Amino acid sequence: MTTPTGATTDGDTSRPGSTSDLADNATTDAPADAGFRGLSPGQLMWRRFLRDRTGVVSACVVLFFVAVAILAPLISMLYGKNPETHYGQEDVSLLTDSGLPTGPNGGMSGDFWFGLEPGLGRDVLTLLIYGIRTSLIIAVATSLLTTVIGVALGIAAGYLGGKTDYLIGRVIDVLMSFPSQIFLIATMPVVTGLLVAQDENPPGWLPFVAVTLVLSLLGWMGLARILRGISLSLREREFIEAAKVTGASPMRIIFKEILPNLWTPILVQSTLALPAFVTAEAGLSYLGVGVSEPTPDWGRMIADGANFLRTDVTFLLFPGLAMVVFVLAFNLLGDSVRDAFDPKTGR
Amino acid sequence: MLRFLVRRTLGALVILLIVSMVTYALFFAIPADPARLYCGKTCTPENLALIRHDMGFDHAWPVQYWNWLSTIFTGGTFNGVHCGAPCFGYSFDKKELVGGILLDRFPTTLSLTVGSAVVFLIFGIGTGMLAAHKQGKPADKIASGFSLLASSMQIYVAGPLALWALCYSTDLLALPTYVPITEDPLGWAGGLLVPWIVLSLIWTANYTRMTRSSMVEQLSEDYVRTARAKGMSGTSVFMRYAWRGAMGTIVTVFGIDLGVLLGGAIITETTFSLHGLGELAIHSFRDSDLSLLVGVTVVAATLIVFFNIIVDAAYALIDPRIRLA
Amino acid sequence: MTTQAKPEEVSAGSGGTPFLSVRDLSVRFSTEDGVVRAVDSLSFDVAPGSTLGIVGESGSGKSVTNLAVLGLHNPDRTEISGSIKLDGQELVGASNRELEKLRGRKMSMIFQDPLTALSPFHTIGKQIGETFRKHTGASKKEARDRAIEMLTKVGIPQPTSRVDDYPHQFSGGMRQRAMIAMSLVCDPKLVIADEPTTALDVTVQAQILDLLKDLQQEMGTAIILITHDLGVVARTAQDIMVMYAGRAVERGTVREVLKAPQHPYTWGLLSSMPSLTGDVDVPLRPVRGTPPSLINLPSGCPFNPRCDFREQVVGGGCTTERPPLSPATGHAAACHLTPAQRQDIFIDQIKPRLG
Amino acid sequence: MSSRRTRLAAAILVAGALTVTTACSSGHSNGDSANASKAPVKTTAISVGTAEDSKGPAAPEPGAKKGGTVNMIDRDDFSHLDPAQVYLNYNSEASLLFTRQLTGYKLLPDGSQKLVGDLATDTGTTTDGGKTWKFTLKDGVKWQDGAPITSADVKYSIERTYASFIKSGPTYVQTWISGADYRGAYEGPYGGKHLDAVQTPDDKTVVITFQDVHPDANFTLAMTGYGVVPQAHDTKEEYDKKPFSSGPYQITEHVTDRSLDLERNPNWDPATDPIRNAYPDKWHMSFGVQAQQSTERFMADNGDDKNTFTFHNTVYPSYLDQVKADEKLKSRTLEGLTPYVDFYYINNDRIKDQKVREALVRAFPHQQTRQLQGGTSYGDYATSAMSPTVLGYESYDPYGILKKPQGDPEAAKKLLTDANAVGTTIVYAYNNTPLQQKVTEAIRDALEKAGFKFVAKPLDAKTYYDAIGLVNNEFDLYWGGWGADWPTGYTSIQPVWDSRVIADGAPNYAHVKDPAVDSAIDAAAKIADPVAQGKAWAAIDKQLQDKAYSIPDVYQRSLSLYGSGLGGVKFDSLFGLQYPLNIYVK
Repeated sequence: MTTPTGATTDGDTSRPGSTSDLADNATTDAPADAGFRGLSPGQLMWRRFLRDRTGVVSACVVLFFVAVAILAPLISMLYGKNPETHYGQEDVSLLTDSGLPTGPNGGMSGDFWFGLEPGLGRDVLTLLIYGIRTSLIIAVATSLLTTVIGVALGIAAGYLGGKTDYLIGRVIDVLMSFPSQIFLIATMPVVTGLLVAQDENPPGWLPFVAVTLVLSLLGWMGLARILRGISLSLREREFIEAAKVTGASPMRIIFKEILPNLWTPILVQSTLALPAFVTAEAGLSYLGVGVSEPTPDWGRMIADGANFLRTDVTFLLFPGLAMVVFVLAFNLLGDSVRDAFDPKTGR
Repeated sequence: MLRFLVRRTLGALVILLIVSMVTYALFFAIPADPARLYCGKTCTPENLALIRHDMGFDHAWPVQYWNWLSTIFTGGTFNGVHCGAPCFGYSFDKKELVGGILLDRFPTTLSLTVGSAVVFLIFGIGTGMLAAHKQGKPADKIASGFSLLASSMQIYVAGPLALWALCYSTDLLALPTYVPITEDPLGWAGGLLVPWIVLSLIWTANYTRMTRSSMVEQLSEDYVRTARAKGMSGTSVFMRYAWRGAMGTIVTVFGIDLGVLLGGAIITETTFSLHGLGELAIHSFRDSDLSLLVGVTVVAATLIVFFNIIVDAAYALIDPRIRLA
Repeated sequence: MTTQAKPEEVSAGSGGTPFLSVRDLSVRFSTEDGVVRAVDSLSFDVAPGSTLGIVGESGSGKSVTNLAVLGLHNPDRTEISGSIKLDGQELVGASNRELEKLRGRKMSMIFQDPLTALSPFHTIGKQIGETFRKHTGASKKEARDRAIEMLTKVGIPQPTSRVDDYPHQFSGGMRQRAMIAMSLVCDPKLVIADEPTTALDVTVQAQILDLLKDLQQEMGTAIILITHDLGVVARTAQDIMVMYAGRAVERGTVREVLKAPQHPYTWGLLSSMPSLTGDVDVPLRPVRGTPPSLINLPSGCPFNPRCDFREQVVGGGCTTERPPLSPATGHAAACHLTPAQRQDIFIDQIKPRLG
Repeated sequence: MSSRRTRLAAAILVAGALTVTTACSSGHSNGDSANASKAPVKTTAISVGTAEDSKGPAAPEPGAKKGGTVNMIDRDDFSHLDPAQVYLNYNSEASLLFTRQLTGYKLLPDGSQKLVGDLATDTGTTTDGGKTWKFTLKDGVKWQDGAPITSADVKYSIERTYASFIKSGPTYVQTWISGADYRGAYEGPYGGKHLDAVQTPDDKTVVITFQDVHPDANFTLAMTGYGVVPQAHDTKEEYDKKPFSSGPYQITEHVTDRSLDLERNPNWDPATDPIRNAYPDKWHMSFGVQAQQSTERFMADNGDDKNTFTFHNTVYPSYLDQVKADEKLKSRTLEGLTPYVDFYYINNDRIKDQKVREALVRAFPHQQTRQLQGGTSYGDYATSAMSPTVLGYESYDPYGILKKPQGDPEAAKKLLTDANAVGTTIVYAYNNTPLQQKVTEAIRDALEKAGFKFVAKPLDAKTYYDAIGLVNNEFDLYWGGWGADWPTGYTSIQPVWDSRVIADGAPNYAHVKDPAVDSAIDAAAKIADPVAQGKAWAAIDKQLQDKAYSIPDVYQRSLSLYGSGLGGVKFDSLFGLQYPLNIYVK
């Protein structure tokens, strides 16, 4: 709920009632489900998802982005350019004395389809392609990490209750009271400092890990709150009582009885969180505290492009539009996944 | 109600204590020597020591934190400037009292937030209700499609694009600046128009989506069906029942958003070069201006916590099931 | 005072013309998965002041039928054909405005779970009075007085103060009383009670049913009682209609159906119900299998996949031909077994189990 | 005395000629680049004026008229207004409007600067080679309240620089009088004690005695840091927010980080002031305007922005091409060489092999890094430690930087091969900003091509100078700039290359420990003859380059705009900023 770039999973966890509709499907007289009796919930979800045209299209777009990210070296080889070479500096005819492309529209040409980056004169297309890797790796890693933290603490709070619940609840309260943007910025150098001593050479993974850790730090509370609510209600349910009576250990109850009931909200929430992490990562880079050169990064490209607005909007257009399409596809996918799991909400 | 307020205020104070303490701890975890920054070109070790002493950096951070905390109540004198209680410290970088700087910056953030909040609240809720009412019809599809697209835009994409489209390439609107409303109301509105448009666009989309989904959810509630079974008209069911139910969600989210926005939106203010609390926050961080950084952080956290309390109180008014205690 | 459920002409019944008359009602939902035939050519009548119990599993179409009567279905997705006549007025195809006028005044509904069915945001008094004001144009004051009167009538203690309470401040039973008060505030001639006691304690259940009966006698209201609990029907209703897969499979008076049920599904329902007088050693027998998909109904008799007596049908029509409800009047069942076979089976195999 | 001054003037003429020559060659060398500026590079020379030159009023600006309000927009507020705290060029430029020193620089119509007496009748006299300096105050110099400025005020102002709250101003005079531990020797005037080294025989005469000879002390005393502060109105720490004026304007209002307003000081007498014209009635300065915004506003030239200039904000890099191409902007564009030289310091503690250092110098991609930072407008390729703006500068390019500004990887590789040092790891520390990240990539590219192994170490912007300032830092190469405090070789060379000042945080970032350089510095500082002194500094500079102790990068340039409604806006090569004293509203 911060500005869209800010804190990670947006705060819709604070909305009352959003948890309840995940559980009470069974009791409603939903005629739509009648056709599927006998199918597993996973199959049901899959069949519902396949019927959602928007969902399938957005999934294809997302898959396209993922494929491009994975195949980046191959694409770059076929296209004949890479994101490391400073084309504009090797061929002085490409850039002006102050580093702007000499050609119109940001230097777009048959050689450089999306133009050249001002300054170093790298190829914009390959920067974009490799930039997807950065975004995806960090967003996926952050989603995984926040999910693990959120699941662990959410279940601990909800199932164990008492002091654990109180403690975790207060930690969440405090973290949610932090002005998230300034804290993301302020923790970046600290995390970087903790990971690598001042006199060591920064390894290549450092920015990835640092950004992931920082985003995860303030990104797990939403999921934890939701899962806490659900585990709290599950705890009172008969089958848990039954398991307790039969002498199952708390670990066994958590893993065998509670966790399987949480897969739906976990999967839905993580799919919705992923695009938020993509934008948060780009936001950090936009502010100049994210992933640094030479790793290609969209947020940094957008920030660079914004510097040349009056001169040429091309530098902003490509990364900006790519970002919007990417996030839009992810948001649509997230919505579709949620609908597939939980048709009642209806879009 | 009184008990609720007292209890929550105490809780809020604890949170603010923790937030300010964490800020202090974070600041000192960053391997930078703020004294060096104020030492200038001829930084002799003696000068450095003097500066450290003046700024209070010659103590361990918990001691400094304690000093900061007690100064709030006792006041103090910094660099010859007296600072009466409640005193939030002195910025050595700007050579001014932190309280004064914050007061000076707050109107910018306030104008930015309130101006766009009015728009996005009205349009967001309006469009969302329309979409919920016309669920599945073309009007709903257009509104939902637009809001999905706009909510996938980021300030740092939409902002520069708007600057380009509205200011640089066409000169339609003025570049963003802040003029106090008391000095020049028209200039105030004109200077903030572009940021308002961008913020409103994105936030309207968010509120449209939220309003629509909570209205749809409410419309499927049993009591809405009951109301219809009683013969209530469609409008009355929509407004008196469904909207009443959706209001709680919207007020909650709006309150939380307002708290966060008023605390300063760094990316927005950076994008539009506005000097509000958000920009102050990032600059105080970059300038290692500890007292200012803590000041901004505490103000931002206070706003968040304050609006959380307001939201909870408002929620109790909206939903009689909630009891404040 | 009996209500006869008959497919074709309405039996005279002692009350003359039925208050509600449903003919060939079909309700279809179009969903993403296909067309759901929730109700298929259903006909029944309810005479003024009588009680009809509709019994069936979840998804058998009983709730849908009654939502269709009230016109509460989603018009975009639902296709309704046939005829529903309330006091002579045709409801199928009636405008929303006309239906609004009838709902709450001539017909009203009592929902299953009063906790979710009452708005948490408005006081009980408001919710009762609102209906009254809508249909009578009464002032706020009058509406409040009427609400207090109704609360008194349904047995809420200290109605003058409780009228300003919110639903969550009421206990479950009281909430259902308030719900009843709300549905009866305009003296409707038809009340549809959809599992009104399912969510309540057994002792409270009895109180609520008695209250309903008392009020019915006092006000002369016709009641449609939807339930899956045959005990409740036995206690409250004069007539029973058993529904399966959107159709009536058996109908008759309470006595007829409970004492001499003719349809294998009804047998199953009865066998799955515990009896106080029965032998505790006889295990309960739930109906085996699950209710069919309403999108792809089994061909022939929709109950055939779950039916234990399919083989006994001469000619094996169960999987090919859908049995009609016969005879046309009186106690009727939709089954290929001959009446004699039904009687034999019931007496030989089913009755001993019921105790 | 007079003969000494003549000789100095002659020397400066020579120096000026030389700078022009080099500047031309530097312009030529990047002439092949597509949009290289073809404008001749303007450089300036310094001279020392006579008592006649020190007489007011200042030479009028042709066409100037009095009146109106001039606006100034800049990114930052002045960090200090208390003269004793002022060190930055930007603060000094503004202080010209309300602070006077014993001496000052007069901007001549040809753009050159002349040191003249400001409060003093001339640029000071010394009879012992620069150990004892005598200044006589002019008649009619007054404070803003009308009280005369006396020799006691000057003495007090120098004493005041010892106070513990003065931390950021220059310390030359203090250390020359009292030694390195000057704070231990004297605590400032607030305890009632006085400094014997500054004598005031009468109200008009100030005699300052140093421990050693300092022939260019009259340049030192022109620093704003030695401007006058009245004892009666000294508010100590608070003085930094609102100083008492001795110049043509006085401060009416100062809102930190937002605005500073000046109005005329009625007690300032133009007849006493050879430096300052005071055409506008008022100045309104606003802060918080980023370079991008100010460039946009100057380009648009709307409303009040017509009457607006900027001290410090240069043209935003992404607008450079547009500004240079726009004929309409040409008349409102100022370009010039600042006193700043950019270096990539080689850590000589770690890179001890001269051949490896030479390879670094030869491999360095000057053209690429300059292009990233704005191209020709960013600066001229540098080949020396001294800037062309410094007295005595001589062009010397032993490594052919001007011929191959893009770096010569083959030559560098050969050097490395000869030294058997191919694959030497270079740890490059940089300020972790978006621009410097890109510069780093350009350097990485070039050094790797030359056969180095390149390791980039990003430093947080805040910790950058701390980290590279550590004597035992673990980096081999890092950027740093240096500008002389006054335009003689002394502050251009000594603070950066003298091994005896190596300390944590001190500006000898290259850690050059060369006894020959040290002794040459000592000798040069004592040469009273300015021509000889200039030659001596230039010789030291050559010594530094021959040993390849560091990589000179560029002599920084400045390109800035101002509004069309202003006249007399000039470039101040002394500080590299827009010069306020001739500005008038058209």
